[in-house]
Amino acid sequence: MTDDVQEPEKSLFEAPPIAEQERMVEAILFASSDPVTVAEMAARMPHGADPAEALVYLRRRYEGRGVRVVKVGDAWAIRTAPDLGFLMQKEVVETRKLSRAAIETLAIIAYHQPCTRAEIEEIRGVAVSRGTIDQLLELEWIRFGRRRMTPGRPVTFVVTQSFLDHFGLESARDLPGLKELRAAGLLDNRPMPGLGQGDDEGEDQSGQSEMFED
Amino acid sequence: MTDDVQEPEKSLFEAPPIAEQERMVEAILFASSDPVTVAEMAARMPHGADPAEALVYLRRRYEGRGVRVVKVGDAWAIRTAPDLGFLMQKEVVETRKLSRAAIETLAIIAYHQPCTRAEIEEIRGVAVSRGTIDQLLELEWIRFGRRRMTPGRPVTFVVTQSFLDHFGLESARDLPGLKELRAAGLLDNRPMPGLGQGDDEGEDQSGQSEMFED
Amino acid sequence: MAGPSLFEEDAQSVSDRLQAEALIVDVDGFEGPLDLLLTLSRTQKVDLRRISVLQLAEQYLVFVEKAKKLRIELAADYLVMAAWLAFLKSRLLLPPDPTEDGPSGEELAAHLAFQLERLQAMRESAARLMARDQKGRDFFARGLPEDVQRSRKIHYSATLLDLMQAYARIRTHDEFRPYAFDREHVFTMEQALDRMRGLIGFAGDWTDLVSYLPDGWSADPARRRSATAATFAASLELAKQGHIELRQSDTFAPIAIRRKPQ
Repeated sequence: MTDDVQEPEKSLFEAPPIAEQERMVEAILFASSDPVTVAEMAARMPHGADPAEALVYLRRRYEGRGVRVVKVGDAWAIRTAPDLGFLMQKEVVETRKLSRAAIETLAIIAYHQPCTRAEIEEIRGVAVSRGTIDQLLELEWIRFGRRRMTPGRPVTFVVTQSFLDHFGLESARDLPGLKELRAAGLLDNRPMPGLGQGDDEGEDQSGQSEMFED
Repeated sequence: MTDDVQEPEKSLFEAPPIAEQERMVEAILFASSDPVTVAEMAARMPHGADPAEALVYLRRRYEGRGVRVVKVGDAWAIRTAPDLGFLMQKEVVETRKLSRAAIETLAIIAYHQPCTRAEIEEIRGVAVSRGTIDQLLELEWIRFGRRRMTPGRPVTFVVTQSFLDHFGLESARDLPGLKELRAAGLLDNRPMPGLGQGDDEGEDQSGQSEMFED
Repeated sequence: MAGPSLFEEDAQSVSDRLQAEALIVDVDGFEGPLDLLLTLSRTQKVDLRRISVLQLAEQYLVFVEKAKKLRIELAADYLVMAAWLAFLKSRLLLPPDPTEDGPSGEELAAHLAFQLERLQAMRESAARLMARDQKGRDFFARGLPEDVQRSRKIHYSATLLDLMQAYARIRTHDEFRPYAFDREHVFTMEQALDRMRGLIGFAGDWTDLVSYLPDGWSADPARRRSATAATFAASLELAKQGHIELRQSDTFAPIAIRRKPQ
């Protein structure tokens, strides 16, 4: 309601030309160090603007340039071209401090999400220390997902937009080798024969398809 | 200096093509947290590179775009185009209830318009603050009416079309009268804070006892 | 599954045995029994899919035996794994017992092979992930982000009901205006007392009370009532204090007062 008062009436019906919208998206993405969703852009742009369309043009415009327009989950960001990394003053890379356990746990969550702690332990064959999970949560590379609808309703972990941003992934579906792993059945939750873990199975599969297949 | 180690030998003698240098300058300006001088760029870029020349091209490339290459002192930075500054503002709309003083003042103006400030004060029994009137003027719910032809020629206030629109009235005459308010239960004899309850009779008696008690 | 390599441990090369010893010394370096099994499986130098689980079980049990001899304390989960592998080994070696329920040795072995393959796959995936271009190392975000200024716009809400209630409140307020506010038309007893104290000195004779009413209070009925009541009350007060006498010849007859003789 209040927007109507502020916005000139015509903008409700006449969006700015697409070239102008492209400039706006460009300005918004340049101004932010974090990825910005299309919805957020739309909220800041005049009524009737179509940032998704403008993004198509903008992305093409920056192909081969020193910076690129990249998709991060359902958001967009501008990042420097990876071949120019040598020009930059490097940040202290957090991954140095990551233990082998943390890196493996991260990979297991990324490839199996949503993933419970018990499943991580099952895959690694060893208990997951609290500190490992905490470290990944702190880096904001993982977050809590929905609880599993199995006895005890365990929490699950999923990877975040920051994770995708950090590793330059458009989505979790683009994880390296994901398709091959799935084809080889290595992402199946296969219970130990003779153990009554059958209930988990259906749940797991639905969980995976939910994450990866839409 | 450290670049020598990182860069392949040939770059010592052969500078990269100017288009490549332009990409480098673009990436450097994008990723730096402070404006960068030409000397700093040259130090980071391969030997023989000419960031000043690359800047000329880059600057031209960004002409009319959503961001611009600007000079800050003797250094360079990428900044939002000035006409798009509005995109960097996010409006947070907060809904608040109108204060009691404001709503009462507004009600008096609506029922008694045109109405002077002195009249409002007489009806409310308390002074009307300047802020209250200003707020109602700003909301465009009241405006100045004709001056009253009495000594001092006080200004009057009347309600506006916005007021009528907001409250869904065709005219101020559509406001329900006292009888209707009473019928709607809005004029119930609710106790006033600090006053004895009850009807007029009780009121009189308290007045009388006051007369006789000392 | 029962491979010919069952009793080949003695046939291992010296370097293999040294390697096995090193494994034991490094037991703290393993991330659990599955990790150890994965490492041991490498000595078979075959694809994990073709691994001999029986041989692997043997290698693991030998490892645990050696650790015991060297008095190296193994964590409980290594011993649990050893017990399970011993069980698996017996299942793989003995002909299946038709009376016994549960999974066959082959099924269990296949599952262990799956676990190893899966762990290996995750390790490789982790390595590929970490080998990707990373933000802050290979590519960079905007170094000088412009903050989005949050401007607060306050939207005041008021409904017609609010408006009507407010007006009703003011009007109700009027009706309940305390009586005491109407000082203009009220003659108080204090005022009457003050007035009569001044006049009483002259009232040697009986005088009608009405003649003590102040000027300007007789015409308006309301004012007259107030002044009369106040003056009457004041005269009662003065009589009580012994300054005056009162008399009334009959009900509703005029009341007369005079100064009390000393």
